[in-house]
Amino acid sequence: MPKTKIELPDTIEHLCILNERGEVDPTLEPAIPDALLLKLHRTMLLARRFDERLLSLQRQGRIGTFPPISGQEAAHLGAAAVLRPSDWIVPAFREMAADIWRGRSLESIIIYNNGFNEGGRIPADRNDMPISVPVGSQILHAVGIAWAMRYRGKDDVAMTFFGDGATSQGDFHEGLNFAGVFQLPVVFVCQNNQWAISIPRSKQTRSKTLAQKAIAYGIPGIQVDGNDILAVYVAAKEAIERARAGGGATLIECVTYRLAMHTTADDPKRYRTDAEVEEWRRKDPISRFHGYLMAKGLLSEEAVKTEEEAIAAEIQAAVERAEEEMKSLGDPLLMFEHAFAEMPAYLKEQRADFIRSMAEAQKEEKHA
Amino acid sequence: MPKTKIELPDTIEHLCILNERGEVDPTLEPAIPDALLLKLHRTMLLARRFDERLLSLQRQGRIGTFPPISGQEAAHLGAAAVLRPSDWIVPAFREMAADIWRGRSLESIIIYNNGFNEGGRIPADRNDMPISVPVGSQILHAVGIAWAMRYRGKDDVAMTFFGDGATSQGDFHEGLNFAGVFQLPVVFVCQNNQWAISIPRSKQTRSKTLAQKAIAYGIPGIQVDGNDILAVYVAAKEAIERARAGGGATLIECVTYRLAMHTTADDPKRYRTDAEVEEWRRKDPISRFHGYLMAKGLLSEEAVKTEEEAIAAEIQAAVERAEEEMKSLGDPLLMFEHAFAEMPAYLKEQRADFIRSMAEAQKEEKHA
Amino acid sequence: MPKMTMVQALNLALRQEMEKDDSVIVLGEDVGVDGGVFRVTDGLLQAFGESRVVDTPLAESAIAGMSIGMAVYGLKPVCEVQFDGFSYYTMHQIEAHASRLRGRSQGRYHVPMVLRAPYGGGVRALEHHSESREVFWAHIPGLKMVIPSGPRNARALLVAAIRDPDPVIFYEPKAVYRAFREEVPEEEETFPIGKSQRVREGRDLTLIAYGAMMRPTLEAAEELKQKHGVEAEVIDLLTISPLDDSLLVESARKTGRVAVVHEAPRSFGPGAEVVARLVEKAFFHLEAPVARVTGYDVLIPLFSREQYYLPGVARIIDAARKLLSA
Amino acid sequence: MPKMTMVQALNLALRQEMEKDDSVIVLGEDVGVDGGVFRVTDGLLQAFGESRVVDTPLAESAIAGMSIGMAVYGLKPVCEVQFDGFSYYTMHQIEAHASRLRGRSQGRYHVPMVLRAPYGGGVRALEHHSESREVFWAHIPGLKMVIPSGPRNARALLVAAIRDPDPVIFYEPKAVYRAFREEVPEEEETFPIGKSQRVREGRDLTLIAYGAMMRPTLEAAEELKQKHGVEAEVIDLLTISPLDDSLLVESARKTGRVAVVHEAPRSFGPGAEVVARLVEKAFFHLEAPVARVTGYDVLIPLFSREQYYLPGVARIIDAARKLLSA
Ligand SMILES: Cc1ncc(C[n+]2csc(CCOP(=O)(O)OP(=O)(O)O)c2C)c(N)n1
Ligand SMILES: Cc1ncc(C[n+]2csc(CCOP(=O)(O)OP(=O)(O)O)c2C)c(N)n1
Ligand SMILES: [Mg+2]
Ligand SMILES: [Mg+2]
Repeated sequence: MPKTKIELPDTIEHLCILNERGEVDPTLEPAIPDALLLKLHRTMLLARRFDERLLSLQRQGRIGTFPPISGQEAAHLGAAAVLRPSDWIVPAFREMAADIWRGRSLESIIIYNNGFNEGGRIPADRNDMPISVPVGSQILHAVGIAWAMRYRGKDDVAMTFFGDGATSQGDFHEGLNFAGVFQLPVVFVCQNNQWAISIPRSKQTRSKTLAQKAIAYGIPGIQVDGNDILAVYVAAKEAIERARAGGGATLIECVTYRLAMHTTADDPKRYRTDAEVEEWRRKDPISRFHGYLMAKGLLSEEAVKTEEEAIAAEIQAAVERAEEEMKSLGDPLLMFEHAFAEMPAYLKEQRADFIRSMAEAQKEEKHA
Repeated sequence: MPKTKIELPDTIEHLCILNERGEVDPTLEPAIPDALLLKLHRTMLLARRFDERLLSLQRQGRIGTFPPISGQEAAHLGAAAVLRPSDWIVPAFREMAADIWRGRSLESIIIYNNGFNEGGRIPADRNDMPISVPVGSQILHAVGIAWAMRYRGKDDVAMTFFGDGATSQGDFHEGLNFAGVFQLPVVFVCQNNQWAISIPRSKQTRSKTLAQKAIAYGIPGIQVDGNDILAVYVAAKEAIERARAGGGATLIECVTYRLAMHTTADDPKRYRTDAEVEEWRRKDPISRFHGYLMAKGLLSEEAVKTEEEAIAAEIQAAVERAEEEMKSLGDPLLMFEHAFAEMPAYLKEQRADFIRSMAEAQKEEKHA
Repeated sequence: MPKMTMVQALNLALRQEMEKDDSVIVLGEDVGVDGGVFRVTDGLLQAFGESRVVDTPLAESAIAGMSIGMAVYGLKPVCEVQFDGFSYYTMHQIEAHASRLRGRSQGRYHVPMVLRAPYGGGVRALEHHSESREVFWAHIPGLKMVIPSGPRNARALLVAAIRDPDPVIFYEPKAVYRAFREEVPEEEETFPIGKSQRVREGRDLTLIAYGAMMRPTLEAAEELKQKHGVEAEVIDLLTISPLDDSLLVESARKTGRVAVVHEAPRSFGPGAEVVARLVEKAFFHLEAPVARVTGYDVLIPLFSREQYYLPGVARIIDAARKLLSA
Repeated sequence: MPKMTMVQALNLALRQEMEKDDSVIVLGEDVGVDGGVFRVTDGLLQAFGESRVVDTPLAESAIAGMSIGMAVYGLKPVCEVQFDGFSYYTMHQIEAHASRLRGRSQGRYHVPMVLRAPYGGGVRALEHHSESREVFWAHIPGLKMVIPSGPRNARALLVAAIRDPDPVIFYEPKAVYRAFREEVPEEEETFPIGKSQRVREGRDLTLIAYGAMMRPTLEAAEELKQKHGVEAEVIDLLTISPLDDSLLVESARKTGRVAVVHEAPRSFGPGAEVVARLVEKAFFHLEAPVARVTGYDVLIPLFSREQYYLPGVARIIDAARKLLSA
């Protein structure tokens, strides 16, 4: 057999259940309880409205730079919604709907985005890692967490998120390879939102899909319409169940779109056209899901209106609570906390010196 | 099209032209001039005998630790032999037959392995990078060199070598991805010798082949019998021609075997069986090629005997020249050279201090 | 002479060097179409095309490693790492290869690359966007480490870095990027790498700083004079490594009292080397222990508290007055 | 008490901690079947099985990053990087995550991992196998950096490192691995991280060293006494960071003359911090400039010349005598 074609076990599929008009493919429609469908809808809407509010707060100078998520709600919430509380999420920085789903308070998001470390505190009842800014680096933590879960005999899974840009990082490669070799219960969710700041997906890699990168690691890969929460949900469910059952890791590429700027410091007009954005607006994950729920008779325009009002109130209350809470923050001595379990001598000295110099400065000021 | 199979453009083939008994597949036999065939044979044999000599020198304490190449001659020489002098080789550390082919002197190899930096000098007429020890890191240099070649309007290519272990490194991934995106004239040659020190290929990655990793980057990948120099040659030729013509990069996986220890500091008995080694000895690239050349009437036992004698003499002369040359090496001041184009003040001070302290120590010694 | 921000001055340096020398290539994440997230490379793509201004995929190790290959081949890559906080991804390429290839090839190859990265705090940035780890690079033999402090010297030093035959890590104080304008000559100007600069004369004490810390340091010097009648000499290091200690030593011998200011964490920070050099070469002239006014040895806090972390005028004056009373 | 090499002593530490605590997991390249290229993990696979001794693919960043995940989940991973020269691949994981997660999560998570790596020269090794870059780690807030010098303290410190709730970089001087044997008690012994140790009393001058440099330093001290009648006090740092300066300061105040010895390059090296601390806390007791006896600021040469690069007895004595005549 001198020149032989090697049979590759893996094929890559694309999954879409709700089309752009919100019409469902009945052969693929998952059996999701009504209450859960409605909760997903509410969370998507809440995340969208909160994202919009954060943007206006940022423009008013009331919070710092942050990365909006609008347009990607289905791509990350659909996956996270399949998890149990004992599973872990290892996020990048553009999974706010999932964060909220997992119990993160709106206040903590405001406080974090206002430059207070307190906003990063993870409550004891959430098994999630903090946001990870260095692109791709968090993927390896999910691999380690999954390893530890299996070692401890749990059937939990670790789900990690990252963008299309992250797939170019060495840590992506190393993480998927380790997960393949050790057959670990990890679900790798790539939110392919078409852009890594100004770099389009086509310049990020020459591969036709991101999902096919799974072939390099001998693990299953699938591409889903990331603006179709049903497709994301179904793909995640399959991957999670396989992982729980000892079947190892999966790579899910969610094809979606970042409707807003990369962060509030970014000007997307420099690198993409309004027409492109408009095209994707038509595929909006919320309106699509909305259509589905209406057709199913689970939602009415009236109900949505009530929901919108409740959400507006919830956000307003959170903003007020956060602004109140922040008044009591800002003790600079906090920066010396949480360096180590025990503060070493040199840090105690630095802390003391800091206190002394603050006092000195105040004296000076009074003097002047 | 809710659930659709994505057509992947790439398929992965396995290529073998000379079987284990040295019988050629006439439909695939390349037209290589006789003189070149014989030169390849001689270089393989020289590299094998020199490798053996280095091992005995090492065992006698006459050189330091080094990584033997025996068994892998075809896998790297077959690829390098297709290059032009103006192409570049970016090696790992197990491509000695290719180094020799490209003009590296045996002396320089001995001198380097004896811990003299002079042995690392690259002559002006060779476009090759020095050996690279940090596994996988050199892959990126080939990408940069290829980028520069194309920028300068050359139709040269950069060929980089690495092992099966290296495919797990982030730099491998980043390098192949960049080469894909920029469609660069690089040939990535993986010498899959089944082991990365004690880690077998099966524990290095779950993918069935290493060649299929090319699919992740949208570039062609091929697996060849790396102990079949004709197959390696043919695959490299195709890749190089494509690269020269602007068709971009290729990943070639050469399936071969490291017959000796990882380095002379390694004890392979700790992790693999003699039976495995024996099995691979039967697939020896040199005896296989030998059989082919005999059948073709290009080589006789007599001619091989003459060749062996000439090689033994060549090696002996090189050892003697190297040992002679090393007598004049060892000036410690050399360590201050080649730090920068110009020596900065603090290095001049350190150098002066070194000279002073050496003199001091000699005085002390005389004194005592 | 036009007045420019540091961003504009750096852009000018790149533009002019690219015009003069077609081996100068700019590459990195978002450096092309976007013009760099801080706009340092703005307009270069339009002026020089995709073959010289290269938007890369998101992979810092590859950006550095590819630059090494380009430089070995004879180009002069100027690559950008988007923030200093992501430059550790390039560490192995820089340590194991860029800094060593001249030595390893015994002079056959050299690596005339520049790795630019914005560094430091003070711009209300996200996590991992305010670091200051210049000592990592300064400690690596075979590597040069440069940090300008204003538009004019930024331009002059970047030109010198691009022309330098050896690898240069070029950290740009992002707090200075748009903080003020300075006259920057249109015509060529360079400043030698490996030289520090006296920017204010004084006889009572010496303040040594660099990068974004030059401004509070100079302010402190002015206030020391105005309020306390103290004449502080101020030195801008400009090159961190190879560290030019001659001026530091000369000044320390004159004033006998020295403080070194940086935003990097204190322990094993750049200031320690300054202290060590002064001890080695000016010990018997020192009237007081050399003081370090630095970032603390903790995670730099998120932006609402970072002003407490960063050395400011008050802390510098505090240190100066302690030095004078020692 | 059995006499052991450092390799055996480290193996004992791992074995006993693994017996006591099933959250201790060993991972890295070749640590399992092969028992580690230096045999530090020899026999652990046989004793504890594949679920606790994990041979990984060849990827240092993943080894570190996976360890971080394991540690966050509550395990105590002890990962190995085969040589210090490849540890830069882990830098971003360690800097950006291991050292920060306690702070970033406001105390919810911590990272009780140990990253072991052989470091330093002196064993006729290949290129990239003789580095000494401890300062990279020592400069990172939130990280501990430990370097033992002999079998007994290696065992005691490794046990302490494994139990430490925070990330510890543990560099093992490969030149000491099999250089000599020492009595190491079978029963548990630990040594606190963050403490240095006086290993020889003296009043004339202080020699500060660590790791593989302890042996030439102690030899030099002995020779100084025998040949020159000089009583050198010798301090072994053991922990590089957090640097315990109390003993250094106490000794410097007593002797007034100090040399610090390390094989890392001099500039921006660990010695600079020692000098800076002594200047800050013992300045008025110093009779002479603190001396640095170190590796030079160049590529460490291949093994035929490395003895000229590494500080040895002669250079230490030379520095001591200059100190005494100052
Ligand atoms: C290692 C690293 N390099 C660079 C950056 C700067 N940066 C932040 S986000 C980003 C693009 C990320 O793209 P992608 O992974 O597609 O995620 P997205 O922002 O689209 O959600 C870049 C370059 C970073 N945070 N980390
Ligand atoms: C980055 C890095 N990590 C670890 C090592 C130590 N090491 C040297 S060779 C080797 C195995 C390499 O395996 P492979 O890539 O298959 O090449 P081979 O040795 O089989 O030729 C290892 C782990 C190294 N040199 N570089
Ligand atoms: Mg993206
Ligand atoms: Mg191998």
